[in-house]
Amino acid sequence: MNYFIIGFYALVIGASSLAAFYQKRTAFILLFSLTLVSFVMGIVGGEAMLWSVTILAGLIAFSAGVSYSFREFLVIILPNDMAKEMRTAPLTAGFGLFVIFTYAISGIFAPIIAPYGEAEVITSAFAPADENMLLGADQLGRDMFSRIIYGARNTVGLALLATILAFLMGATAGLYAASKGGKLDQLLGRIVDVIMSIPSLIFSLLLLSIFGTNTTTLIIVIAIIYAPRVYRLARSVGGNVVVMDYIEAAKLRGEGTWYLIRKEILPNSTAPLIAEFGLEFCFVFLLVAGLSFLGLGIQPPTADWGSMVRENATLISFGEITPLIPAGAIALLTVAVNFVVDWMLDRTSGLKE
Amino acid sequence: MGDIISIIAKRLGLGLITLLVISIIIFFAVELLPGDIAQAVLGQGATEDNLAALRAELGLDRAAPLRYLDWLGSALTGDFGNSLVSKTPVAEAIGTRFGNTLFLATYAAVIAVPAAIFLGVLVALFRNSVFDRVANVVTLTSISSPEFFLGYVLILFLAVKTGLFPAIAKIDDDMTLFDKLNRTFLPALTMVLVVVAHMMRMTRASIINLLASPYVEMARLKGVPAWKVIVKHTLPNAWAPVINVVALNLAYLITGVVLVEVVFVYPGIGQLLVDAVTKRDFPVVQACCLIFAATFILLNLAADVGSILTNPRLRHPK
Amino acid sequence: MSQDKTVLLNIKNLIIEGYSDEKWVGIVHGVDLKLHRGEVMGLIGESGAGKSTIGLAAMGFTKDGCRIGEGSSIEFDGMELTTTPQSDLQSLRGSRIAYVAQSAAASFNPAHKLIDQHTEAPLQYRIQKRLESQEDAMELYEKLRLPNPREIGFRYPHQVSGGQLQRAMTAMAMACRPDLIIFDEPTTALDVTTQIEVLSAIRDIVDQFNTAAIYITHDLAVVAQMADVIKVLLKGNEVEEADTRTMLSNPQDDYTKSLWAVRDFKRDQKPRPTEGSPLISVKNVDASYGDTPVLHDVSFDIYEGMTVAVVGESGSGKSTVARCITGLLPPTKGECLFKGTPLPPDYRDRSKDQLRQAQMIYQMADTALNPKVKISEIIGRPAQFYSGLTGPALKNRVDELLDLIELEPAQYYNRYPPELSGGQKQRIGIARSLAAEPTFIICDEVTSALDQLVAEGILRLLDKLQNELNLSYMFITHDLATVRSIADEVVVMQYGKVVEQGPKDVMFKPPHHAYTDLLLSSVPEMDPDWLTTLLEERGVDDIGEAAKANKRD
Amino acid sequence: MTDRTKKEFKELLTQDAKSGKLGRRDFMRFAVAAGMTIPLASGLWSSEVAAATPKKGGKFRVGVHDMNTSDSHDPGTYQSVGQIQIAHTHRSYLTEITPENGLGPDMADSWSASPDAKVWTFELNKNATFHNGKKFTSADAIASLNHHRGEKSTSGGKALLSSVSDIKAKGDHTLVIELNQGSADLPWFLTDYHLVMIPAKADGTADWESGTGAGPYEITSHKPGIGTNYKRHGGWHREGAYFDEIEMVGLNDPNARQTALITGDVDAITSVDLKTAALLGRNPNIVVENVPSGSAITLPMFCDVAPFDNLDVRLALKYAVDRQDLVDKIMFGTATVGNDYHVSAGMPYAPTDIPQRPYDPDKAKFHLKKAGMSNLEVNLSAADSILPGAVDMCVLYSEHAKKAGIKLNAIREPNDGYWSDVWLKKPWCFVKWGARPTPDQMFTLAYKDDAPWNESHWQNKRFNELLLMAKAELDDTRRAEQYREMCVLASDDGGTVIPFFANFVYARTKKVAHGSSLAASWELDGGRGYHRWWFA
Repeated sequence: MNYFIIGFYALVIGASSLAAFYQKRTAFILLFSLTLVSFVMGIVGGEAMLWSVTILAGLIAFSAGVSYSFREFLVIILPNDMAKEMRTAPLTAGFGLFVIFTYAISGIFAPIIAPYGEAEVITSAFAPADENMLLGADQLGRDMFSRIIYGARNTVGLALLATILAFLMGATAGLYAASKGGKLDQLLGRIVDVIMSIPSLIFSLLLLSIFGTNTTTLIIVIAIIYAPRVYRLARSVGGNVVVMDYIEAAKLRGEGTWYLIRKEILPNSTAPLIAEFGLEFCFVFLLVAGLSFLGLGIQPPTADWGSMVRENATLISFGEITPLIPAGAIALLTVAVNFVVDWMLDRTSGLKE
Repeated sequence: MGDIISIIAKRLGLGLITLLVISIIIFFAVELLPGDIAQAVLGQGATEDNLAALRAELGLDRAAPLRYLDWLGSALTGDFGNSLVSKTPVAEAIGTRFGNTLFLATYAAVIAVPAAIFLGVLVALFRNSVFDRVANVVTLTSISSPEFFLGYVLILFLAVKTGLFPAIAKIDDDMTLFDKLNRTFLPALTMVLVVVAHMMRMTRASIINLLASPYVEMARLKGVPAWKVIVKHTLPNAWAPVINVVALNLAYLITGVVLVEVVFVYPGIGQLLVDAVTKRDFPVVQACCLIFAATFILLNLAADVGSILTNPRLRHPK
Repeated sequence: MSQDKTVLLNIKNLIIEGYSDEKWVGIVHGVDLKLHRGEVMGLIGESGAGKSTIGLAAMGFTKDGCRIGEGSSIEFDGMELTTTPQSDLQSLRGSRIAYVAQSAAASFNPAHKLIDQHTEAPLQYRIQKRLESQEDAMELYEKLRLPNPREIGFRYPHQVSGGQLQRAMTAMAMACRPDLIIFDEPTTALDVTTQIEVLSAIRDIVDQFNTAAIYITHDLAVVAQMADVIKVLLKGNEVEEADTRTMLSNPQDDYTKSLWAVRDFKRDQKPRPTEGSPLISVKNVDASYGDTPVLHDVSFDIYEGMTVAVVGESGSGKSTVARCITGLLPPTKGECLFKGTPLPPDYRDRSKDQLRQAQMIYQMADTALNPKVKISEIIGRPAQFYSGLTGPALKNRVDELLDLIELEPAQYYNRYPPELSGGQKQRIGIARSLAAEPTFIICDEVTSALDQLVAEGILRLLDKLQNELNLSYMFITHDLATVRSIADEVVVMQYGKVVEQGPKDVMFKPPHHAYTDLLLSSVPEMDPDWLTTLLEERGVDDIGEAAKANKRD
Repeated sequence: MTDRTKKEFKELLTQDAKSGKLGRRDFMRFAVAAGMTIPLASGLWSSEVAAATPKKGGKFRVGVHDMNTSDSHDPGTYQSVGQIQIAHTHRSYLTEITPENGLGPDMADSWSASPDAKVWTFELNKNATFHNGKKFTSADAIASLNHHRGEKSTSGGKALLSSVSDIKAKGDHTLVIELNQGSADLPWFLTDYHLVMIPAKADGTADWESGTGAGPYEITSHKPGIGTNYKRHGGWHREGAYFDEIEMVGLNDPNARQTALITGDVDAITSVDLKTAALLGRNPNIVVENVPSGSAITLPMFCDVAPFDNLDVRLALKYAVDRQDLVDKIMFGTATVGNDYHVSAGMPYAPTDIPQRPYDPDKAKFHLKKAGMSNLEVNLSAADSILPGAVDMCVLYSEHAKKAGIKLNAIREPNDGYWSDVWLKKPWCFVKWGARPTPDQMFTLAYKDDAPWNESHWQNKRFNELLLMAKAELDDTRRAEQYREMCVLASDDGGTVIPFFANFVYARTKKVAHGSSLAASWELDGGRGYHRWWFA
């Protein structure tokens, strides 16, 4: 027993008692289960395990703190009506926004933030982290941290563009089919069936082999592969909207299809489409990573998280964390995006009631 | 029931047309690929001489549409041709591998589907609690990690560090079922992690979606306990979207596992397909793609039939 | 009456708050309620009066996002519900306090058979074994005069008609023989002829088991038949309470009086113009949805400046006629004429001017207005679309239209539909149709989703507009009161056929066609004895017959 | 060095040598460097190290990369590493490359040439039999070689035998090969992986379909792309084949191979991921073999396409690459720096006195200036399927070239179709060559003016004259001089940058033992570890 262990247990037990005393149910359950878990962990894993529990709890508390202050910050700087929305946002949404904001900043200002160029070789391969290199070096001796920063720009940019393009194509076609119906709807449905029946990885492999692997084709091919999924969603959401009386009113007025889609259907289909956007965004990441696994990805020396995971993946067998960093970056962003999406969904569905 | 059968018949007909269209697309996509099979087979060792000889031998000197029609003709009679590279019948090359793929997919599905639905119900029950939030983060993380990466991490912890399971999932026909299950546990687990999240989130969403319905409120006002409200009153009405997502994920388990096969060296059909694309081995590519497409179509059909069967309005017409 | 009985439910200073816009807002502001055993109390009020909220609170239940405020007390049979733990409250529900919801069709779980839902609570509380409970259900079904009481329970909800479902739900509420049942507008969604059956069934069973009940409704005539005591609510406050006859004969409060006075609006009937062809003429129209025929040989005329009411119960085909006229559903036979010229059957083939001439106002203002578009744009679009107005001219026109519908332009110009009340939305719908400067407007059940006072305002507005702009209306409605107040001519429809048509004064005087008679006699009247008298007149067995006649499946 | 440290060093050396970390040559060198006399060291070698004699038995499981579902037994289609490993296990060749990288007999016992090197006579091994029991005769040898010849042949080995005019049998066990042009290297050629001996059918064609060979092991089951199982060939004509059974598993994913070796699922693997080779070597149960090979990385520039038609541009690019940096970063030290001529140190006639071209950005700038192209911009195409890290190498090269003011764009080409669409098509690309046994073969294949694979489009009259002269030269000294001159020409005038020769890096568990040195021709001891190695 040393002071750390005694202090640790004293702290958790004291905190749970306090929570119980003040009848804070959730807080009590949380703290008390933490206490129980720590007992088990302490017995199984000893002091080291307790340290990791402490660090983990600290991390969570830290991110909660960051999320809270970021949310408050947004409340202060945003105009009135948006600030009102923000104030009711859950902490997870605040966290999501913070992460997205951070990524956006690092992506946009990558050349200023990154200490080295994305292709610049500065040291030997896999050099460990030091005061110059926060995360050490990669397999060519390039600064990992700089590449992560640049990767935010390249990977997120590519995934974002591809997802946006997929949504433009899929949503337009889906809403058009929903509002037109009939033969065209059927035809589009069949085309979508065909595209979706071909496994996406194989389809992209074929397409990319045919048209070559530059960023533009990559974006277009990914968009083509994901557009059918968006189409299906847009078609069904649009299908629910077109039966509304206001659509009938607009049709009877003699409005054209394009007006119907743009003014009447689209504004009422955004919520599920946005939710889908969050998920598709993740899947695009994964497809890009999978493609670079098969050797078709972003051109080097451009830093791309998917390829970075791939390039360093074998290291994981030796317990090195290098490949975890870009993978973590991907995971963190997708989690963040989905937090925000969840919040938006809650908000829009809440308005309806 | 007659309705269902006619729906199935109609959908199967459409499915066949879809397959035909896919076969045309695949054929011409393979045609469009830079280089041809002769170059791919001979690789760096190709010379004009032996290229021409090989092309003549494989009949590549004939016009593409003619070759497609030839293939289609024999495919319609059930003969999918021989692999252009190994010269063995395609059915032979694909047979056992597809069996292996199905085995792994079934293995993963048997774990993943019940787990996903159980967890989905659980998080719907404890919605907005800490448990829900944690499950949310964990599943999002597992969705957003590349599957080969998940595979490597599992290998590290469950094979290299602890030696609990074998890292190489090579299976033979003469293994016992238990051996096979043990050998393929890690790839199955990887796939489970990949698909569970999606299905679980959909289960949760469909259940929560229904919680505002008047009959759920009615059940609450009847004094039905919370878990029973979810299991008895919500879940039976939430099947349709859940079944659809399950079907989509089952299709993925069969068609989307190339990377898992590579990581765990599992002799499934995905690796065969990638190899065949590389070698421009058209009959094999075609057969694999058609199998995948047919799987997808059948699973979708099954999902639709499932949604009909779980809908009392359609199951018990007036 | 029944003052000597013991108090079952005693609500004191009930405050209920809902969370919106980041703060708790009061919904019910300190209402007291005392209910004795075996007593039926009618809670009446317009939407937003808090009557359903009070009903649920009597079960110790609040909707998500609501809470019972400090200082409230709900005492049920000596038990203070505001401090009872959730698990105990839960075991109270279904066993001692039961609930009958407004829409039985939506409140029965579509996935389970009626009888399985019926037996759920008795099995949950281990009051009865499954078979016992099923037997009991069948008995209750019989008591509630459901057809085939021994079999109907084994059907799924969608296989049973609305009126029967409502009775089955009442049976379900009775399953544990509760002390108190909350009826939340149980007949509002039903046709008048069906409503009678349900009302009588409910009244009988409540009497028989001497169950106390809170009967929530906005319909005075209905509550007059059911309740011993009536409490009138307005915006979460009690207006007054008295026993039924006193309340009907001698209301104290001005608000109550205004409620009673609603049915007074009646305008003079206009005669048909003697010359000229009708503005709209429906000629021998047949129509069908897919292979299902809906309309058979429907013909009627609408003359300029007149209001024609098309009356019928759900499924009579009255809305389908409107779809044929607007061209949404091209008729399979016959045609629609506008000022003597045939209109193209499909709206897509009609000219912009033809489209402009005929406009429509919908029943559900919620779905008729795009929630994501500003009011100014909703109203402005037809003006812009047909007349090509832009800029200040457009704004002036919108202001003018808002003035016409008696809404303050500056205040509503930039708002969105979800921010408006039901009546305001309906006015916007009217303004939108007026923006096209039409000669003919189809009003599809425009008042049936509105509170009576509001509905009255809408009717007055429509009347005013008709006089100012010389409009013709086709009024689709199931509500005979509306017909009485505004129509010039009446068309009665049943099963897709026109049963009877003619000027209003002729139609409302005997002799009637049998169906018209049934419709007219089924409209509840403000007389507490109306139901009893009617049932005696018809004889109880006739109700079963009427039920069969109504059931089309 | 004190006596004590010497003693320790000796023990250490012996230890390493026993475990196979040190070959005989290295052992001797270190031992002498440590102050031992040559006889002493030699004695130590034979007494201590070589005493580890082979034992029979066991099942040798090997994880092999580049195994494809399309791999067939047709020797004409041999191309992948997997096929080459399989070929050396169940089939045999007339000659072999010995562990010491010399030429040795396999199914041919001995051979001799006419003075002009045009007629070669091979005496075949009389004990050799095929797996089906059939005796190996000259008819089989003729059928096997003819499989790669003739108009209709689609074989990748066709070019090797293009100068063969006739193959005749002189009795059952004597084979006569006639060439239309003298070649002193024919016995070396016959070690090429395509030229396996397979039984002849009645019609004189080769029966490759059955998979029957005369190799040390017989196939018991073969699943293309998945794996192959073997048992020992009882009637094998040579020493060795210590393992009872062999199991080759296709493990194409580098991580999977590595993991399989660590977890003991296999006993040896091909192609260790270089990034983690050092980490893998730290595992006490695993030995990583690092064998210099003749396998070169070449970056051929089209000498007839601008800007590469300018010699100064070529030289500038040759000076603008830091070869050692590439070896360190891309190959993690497991490669040998190249000097722009395609003869590795392990090849016969390798020149030793040509000075190494340094990384000299200033000199590169000087040449650019001379060429009048101070703002040179060039594209270099590569794909990672050719060599893991190929693209990274080009990126690194471009960083080096930047210092010389050259803008070098690394282009990642699709893995798929690289050989058909990039190689010989793009003016500058990344190529990896398998080891060829002799300089003549390499030069004839890829540097001769009219060779179809003259990947740099290089036309040098003197070089081509020398090539023809050396071909039929049976005098070794004169030949060595001719090759030296050719190397200088290639280095100073040629269009090919050869940054380095890759090493073979493969790994085995300590359970597996092998002789004192390892052949440099292919992975796993020239693809012959299966019959040369044993379980310790």
